[in-house]
Amino acid sequence: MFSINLVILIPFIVAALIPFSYRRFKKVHLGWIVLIVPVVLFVLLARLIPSLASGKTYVHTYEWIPSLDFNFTTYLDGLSMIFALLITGVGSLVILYSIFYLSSKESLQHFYCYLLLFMGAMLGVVFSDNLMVLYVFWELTSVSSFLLIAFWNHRKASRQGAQKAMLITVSGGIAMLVGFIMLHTMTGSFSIREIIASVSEFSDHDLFIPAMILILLGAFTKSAQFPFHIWLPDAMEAPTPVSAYLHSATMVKAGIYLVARFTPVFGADEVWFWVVSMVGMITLFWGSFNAVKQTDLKALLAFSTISQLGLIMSLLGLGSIALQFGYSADSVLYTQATFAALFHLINHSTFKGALFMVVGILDHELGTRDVRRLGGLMTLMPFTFTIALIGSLSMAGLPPFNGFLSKEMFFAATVHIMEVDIFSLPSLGLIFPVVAWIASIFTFVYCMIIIFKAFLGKPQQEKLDKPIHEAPIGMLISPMILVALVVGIFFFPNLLGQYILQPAMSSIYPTFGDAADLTPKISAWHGIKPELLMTIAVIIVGAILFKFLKLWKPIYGLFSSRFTFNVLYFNFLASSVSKSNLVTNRYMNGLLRHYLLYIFIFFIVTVGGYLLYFKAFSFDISTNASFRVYEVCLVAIMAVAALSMLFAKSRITATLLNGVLGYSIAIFFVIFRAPDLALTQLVVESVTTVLFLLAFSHLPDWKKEKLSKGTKLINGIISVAVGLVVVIVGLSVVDFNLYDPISSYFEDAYELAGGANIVNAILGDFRGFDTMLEVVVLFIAGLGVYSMIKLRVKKEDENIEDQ
Amino acid sequence: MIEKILLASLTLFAISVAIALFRIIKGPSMPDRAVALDMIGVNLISMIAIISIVLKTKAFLEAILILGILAFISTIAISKYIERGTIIEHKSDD
Amino acid sequence: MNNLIVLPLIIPIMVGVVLVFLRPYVKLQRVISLITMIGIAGISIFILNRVQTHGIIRLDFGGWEPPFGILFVADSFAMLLVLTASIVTAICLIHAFSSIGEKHEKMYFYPFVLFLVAGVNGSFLTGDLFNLFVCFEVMLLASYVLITSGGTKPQLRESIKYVVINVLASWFFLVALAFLYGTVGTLNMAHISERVAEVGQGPLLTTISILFLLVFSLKAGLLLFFWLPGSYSVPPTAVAALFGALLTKVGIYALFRTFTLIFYHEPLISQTLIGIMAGITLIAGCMGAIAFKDIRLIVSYNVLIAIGFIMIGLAIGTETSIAGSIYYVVHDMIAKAMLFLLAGTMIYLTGKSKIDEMSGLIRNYPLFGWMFFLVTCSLAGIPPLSGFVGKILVGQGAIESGSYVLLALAFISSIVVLYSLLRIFLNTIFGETIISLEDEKPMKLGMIIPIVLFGIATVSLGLGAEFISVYVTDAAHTLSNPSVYIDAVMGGNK
Amino acid sequence: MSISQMIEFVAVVVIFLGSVMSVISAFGIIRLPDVYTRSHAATKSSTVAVLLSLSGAFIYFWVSEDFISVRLILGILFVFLTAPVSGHLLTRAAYRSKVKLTENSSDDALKEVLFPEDK
Amino acid sequence: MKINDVILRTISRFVVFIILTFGVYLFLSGHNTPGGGFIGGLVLASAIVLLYLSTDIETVKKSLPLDFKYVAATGVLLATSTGFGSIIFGVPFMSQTFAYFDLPIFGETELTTVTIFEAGVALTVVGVLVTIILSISEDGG
Amino acid sequence: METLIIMLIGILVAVATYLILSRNIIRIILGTAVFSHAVHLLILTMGDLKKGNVPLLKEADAPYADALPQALILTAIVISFAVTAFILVLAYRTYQDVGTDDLDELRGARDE
Repeated sequence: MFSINLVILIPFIVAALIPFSYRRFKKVHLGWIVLIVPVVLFVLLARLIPSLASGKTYVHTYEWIPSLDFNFTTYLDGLSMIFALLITGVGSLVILYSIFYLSSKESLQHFYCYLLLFMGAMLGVVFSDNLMVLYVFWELTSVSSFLLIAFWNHRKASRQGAQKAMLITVSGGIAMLVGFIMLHTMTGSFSIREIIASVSEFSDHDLFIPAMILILLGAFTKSAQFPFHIWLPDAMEAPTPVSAYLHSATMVKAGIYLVARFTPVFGADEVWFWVVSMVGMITLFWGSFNAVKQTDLKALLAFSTISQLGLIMSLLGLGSIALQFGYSADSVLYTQATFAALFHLINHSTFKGALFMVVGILDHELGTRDVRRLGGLMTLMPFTFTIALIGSLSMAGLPPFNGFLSKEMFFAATVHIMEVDIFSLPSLGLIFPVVAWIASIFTFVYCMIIIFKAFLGKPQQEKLDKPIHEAPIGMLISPMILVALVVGIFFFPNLLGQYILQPAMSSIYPTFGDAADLTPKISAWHGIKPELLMTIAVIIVGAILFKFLKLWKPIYGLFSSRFTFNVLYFNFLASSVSKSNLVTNRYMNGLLRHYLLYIFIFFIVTVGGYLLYFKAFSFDISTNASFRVYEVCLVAIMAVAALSMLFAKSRITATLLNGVLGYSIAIFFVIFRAPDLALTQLVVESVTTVLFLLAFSHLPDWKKEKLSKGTKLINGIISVAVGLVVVIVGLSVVDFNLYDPISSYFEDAYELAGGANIVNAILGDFRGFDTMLEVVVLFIAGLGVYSMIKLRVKKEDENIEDQ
Repeated sequence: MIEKILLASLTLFAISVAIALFRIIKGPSMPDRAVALDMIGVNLISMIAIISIVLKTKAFLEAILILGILAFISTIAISKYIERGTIIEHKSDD
Repeated sequence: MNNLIVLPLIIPIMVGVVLVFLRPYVKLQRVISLITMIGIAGISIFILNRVQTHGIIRLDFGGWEPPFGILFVADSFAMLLVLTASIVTAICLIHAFSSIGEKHEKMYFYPFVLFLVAGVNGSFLTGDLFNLFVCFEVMLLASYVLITSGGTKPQLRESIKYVVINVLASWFFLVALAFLYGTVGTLNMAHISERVAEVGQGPLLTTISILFLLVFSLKAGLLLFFWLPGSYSVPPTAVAALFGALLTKVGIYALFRTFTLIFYHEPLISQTLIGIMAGITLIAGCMGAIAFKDIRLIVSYNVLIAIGFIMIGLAIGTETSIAGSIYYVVHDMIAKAMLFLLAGTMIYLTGKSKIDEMSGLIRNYPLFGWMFFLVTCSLAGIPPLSGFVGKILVGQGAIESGSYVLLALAFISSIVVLYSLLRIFLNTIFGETIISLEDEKPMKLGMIIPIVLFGIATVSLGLGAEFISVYVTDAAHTLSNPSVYIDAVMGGNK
Repeated sequence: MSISQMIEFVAVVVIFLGSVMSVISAFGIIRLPDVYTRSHAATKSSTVAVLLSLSGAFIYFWVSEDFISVRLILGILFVFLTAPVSGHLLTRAAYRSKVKLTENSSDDALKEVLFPEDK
Repeated sequence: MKINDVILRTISRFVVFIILTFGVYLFLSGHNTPGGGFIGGLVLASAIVLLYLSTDIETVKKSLPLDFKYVAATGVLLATSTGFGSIIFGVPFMSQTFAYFDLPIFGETELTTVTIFEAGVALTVVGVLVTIILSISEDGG
Repeated sequence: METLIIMLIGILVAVATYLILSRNIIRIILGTAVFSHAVHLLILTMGDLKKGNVPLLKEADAPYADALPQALILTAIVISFAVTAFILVLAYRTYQDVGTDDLDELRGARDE
């Protein structure tokens, strides 16, 4: 029995091998080698379908960081199977397609390396049971998508698109991570299965709603839900196989997966219902509405993808209401929304994949994707046209294509939801069918645009750089397989329903008993029901709108281009850069004085502030040692000497005054019974003075400082305040007499260390280590001075690093 | 009695240090200041000697000698600085 | 046997001094210094494992029992940092071999690096507060010399600021030490902790603790980071990498040590104030990281972000978050060194320092380009690279203790890190190449090897987090239970 | 009062004299008009002051603790040896750096030797 | 302008001698009275500085042909190796020992490893101080 | 006495702070030097002043003055000397190469 972990790892291993071995495959297109991976994986996974359909699941654990409970646990159930099949299946087709799309001159080793990386990461996302491992793979998909979008990184648009996609998806990922951590805090587990099993214990926890919102953020960013959808159109800078694979079939569906996976956890909550379904609805509308105005076919498909993702998302939201009622015959009705979501997920991958490949063919063969330059391709590219036609009609929700089935189910779900009498749905529920219907009309319109504008009408050879011709057969294989599925699913939907969707339903509704109950029979005709009427209305209104497109298209002009989310995003980035620059340059202005001021102010505010606020100061002069007149004189001398340093007109005077200070301190050391100190201080002071004099011969005399009155005042206030704080703390410390110092121990120095000079015994023995390091400090300083003086840059040596 | 006299002389020395300090601050010329610093050093020597008596310890007698030495060295350095701007020459002038 | 733990300090010093005598023999100096650092790394691993089996090891210098003598205390936290510091230094040395230039090498470059390491290791290991000051000074003086080594104008300009601020910090350190000695009358950190606990951390002691906070924050670049961006962007690449990896970590270590071992009684300071400071540092770092176009500045401000992040772990103060911070410190030392090396090498290769002046380096230097991408992901905390374990644990701690503001700041900061580094990556590494094959400076092997080594380190630290988790857990346990440390130090002879 | 106490007292008085001397020379430093005269006051008188106080201390230690301090003798010797030299150096430096003599000095014999160009 | 330093040179020769003796005395007596490696070293160094002050670099170099960087390095090595010695003997780092010996001329004398340590300290201080001062004064002029 | 000395320390610290806030590099260096004086005095004051005799066992009898702060100051003095020497040389090297001793002119190029 092979483990699912291996399924995840195989693409990574192959990806890691590519950079080292790609040179060997000079003669064969690298894609052929790589194609083996998804095909093999697909077959391996497909063989498990029957056992899954019988309700079996597979769990396998490898320990990764067991001490933190991060374990590489894989969990194969119905839900992950759907996605895994999509990943490997569409992956195989896309790679096959790419073999003909990308010439060997491109850096294929990079392309396939990223693609495999992505495939592995994506499989990891859907198979991981451990949240942290899921997160690992989740971010890896963002990273590999970044690399794929920026595949042609010499284009500025590619780089910007890649950056945008990465920033948005990683940000969402980080939000999701926080959500995961919150889940762990609530449940103490990182395992999704365990969390699902213990839902009831923590659903009233304070963190429940925040965790839900954060996880949804992750899902929404990844699935390009409104208003995070802005990255997806820009991601179309990637090579078309990538767009077909990542940005329509798989990666963007990771968000869907996450929502589906967490439905058992959060689904019973009202917030979840509203957020998921409403965000989905808005996205559905906004995507389809915007798709109509696109002239670039790929951009059109991007917006259409956004819209379709919104559709699936809203279906999942609608389906979650079933959890509100628990398992009963009535509630099963609502699970059909979820069923429809999964069904449409598969359908969307088939027709959208095919359409992307068609656009890729046009781009590759004709050099443009702009509908305004295309037209009349039907006769010259018959196969391509057929594929496009089937894909578009399926997307528009027309029979006999799979899109019709899932679209009908979608309408049905929106209609059903109006009948629910909780969550104020009776009054608000009307929104769902209305929005769904309007969005479907736009969907119909843009599908017509693809068909009519690109393929019908007159050929416009003059606007194209290359002659119109049919694509090579290799490029057509993959889309043909996909449209074959589009048709096939329409005729045999229940095969899919039973073997693939049914196990998935039981993973989303684990408490809902028999999964067979949750699997409705899909049929193309089920009488004249509201959904059918809606579809017919869509076709009629859509056709009219398409006919008069020119008349109402100016509506788009009403939306100011200054307030699109895209512009907001760029403005946000640009203004944060410029604001940061402004602010940072303002306080990090290179002026040492300002830096020091900040430090001193921090000192005064924190130390002084705390001291005063908590009245930590206390002092008592009575415990002081006595003082004599001459000592007062000396103190006065030092104070005067110090103060007059401020007004010294020449540097020598100041230095001499510093010398006076040093000598007077030596006298205090004498008065305070510190002979060694007095000696050292005297010598050091003199040597310092000599040093100052030595250095002065290399320095200019100081000019009178040109400081404004205000500056001087500020300096003065700060200085006095710093002094005061030190004084107050000092006095309080002197007053704090709870402990005797440890130094009485050293009074046995003669017995312990054989020295009668306690200070020296401390320096040489008790704390000899300090002395040793201090010698090192001195040595470093000496050596440093030497090297600093000797090591100079000659003028011509100054290079860029010195600017 | 003895201690009082000693304290008095300490005070006197302190006063003369203060006066010398005044000269350092006021100047006007650099040699003036150097002279005053020299004098401070010398006065401090005396003070250390007296404090040793007051504290009845011989521990500070080294300090006296050191201070003598160092006052001398710094005076030389300062005077050379005033005179020539540098205090240590590379080569002998002779 | 306990003498082992002084080796990370004493060996670099002695070897450094010996290298002074070997001044003309540059090759020999290189070999010896590299061997030394590798040796210390080996010793550190040995000690680290011994700490797991034998508990905290201490060494009383001269045999004087605490609290009277100075002692070194090796717990898991300290040893992890020592180990990482040694490895990072060894790798940076390899880079220095080919980048620093013979002129510098003859001017005692290697002795200074070794002294720097000695100071850093000493600061990690010492159990005596005054000795910490002295070790700081060893490190600082070496850093003063290294930052000026080369003597170019910007170096001199920035190093003056660096030196003045650090000198001021040192004197404040002494003021704080004096006050602490005046109150509790001892210098041994464990003993201080005992005495502080005994008397209860009253307002006065808390005031003193703020003073320590000020001092260590200056060293760590926590809020008082003004010296950092300028001075980290001027020295030679290898030195900047060392600085970025080691210097602030010493301050961070000191903050962790003092505020978990000694002044942990007053949450207003040890949590609220540090939290505020960490938050502001994060914000300032984030703003700086996106404000500039000079790679060195971007990289330097990234240092700030990491500091803020690590300190959030302390501000939250649970065992989980502290463990997270420890993971993150180790990660940051490696990744920051790598980032600095990359930035410096980029400047060396192109002769430019602004991101809009270069482009398309990946075509000329593919491996280099990918390494930059790796470090970008690693610093942004993208798993499974080294940054993410620490990030998760800090987040976990924040959630457990309800510090949502810090949580938000910490996690948003990693997006900013990502943005700031992606900006470099997309502008310089990707894009149209501007260097023709003829003008291309050859990538020196000695420059790319250390970068790759760091790359391997950051990957393996992420994937193999389990290997260090036992040490980190122990370190966090020791930090959050001061009694473990105190017992090891004060509890009789070992 | 024993002999030793007497001598101690004398020693202390000597010290006191030294301090008075010092104050006098300090006044000289304030009152005298130019650096040369001030230097005279400083070196000459303070040398005496040091001599007196150090001898006092020497005598005191000799008598009270029966201790002949070589260091003190050395100190005295040293001050005697160096004080004139430093005084000399300082005034010479002053002169060579062209510090002006006081207004009422009558003659400046060196000027023509050292600074012929100033004439 | 030629400067005649006869007085200074004459006197400083004598004074340097006093200072050197005194420095050695301070160094040796440090264990029991004020003094020790640091102060001894500082005083020795100031004697050398006085030599430089009163004469010039060349002259001193002729009579004292030492590279003071190496003097300092030797000092550090000496100071650290006394610590390192304890590792070899298996006692805690920096353990100092002392013993009393009856030496023929000096009478009962205390010999201790601290003295070696202090000698290292003194050498370093001398070396570093002179290095610094020489480096600065040799620079440019 | 302690109060007096602490006042003095306060004055020294204030003066040092004012000097450090100057533009001229020499004033700054002098400021750090004054600061170090203040710190040394402070450490000494923190061990009680004038309690006990000179800490020389053969010279005087117990009680002795607190010897530990003295040892610490000794270390601190040497370190501050080393630092001062270094920073002085740094200042003049900066002046030689950059041509100014005014910190306001050492701001450095700004990145817009």
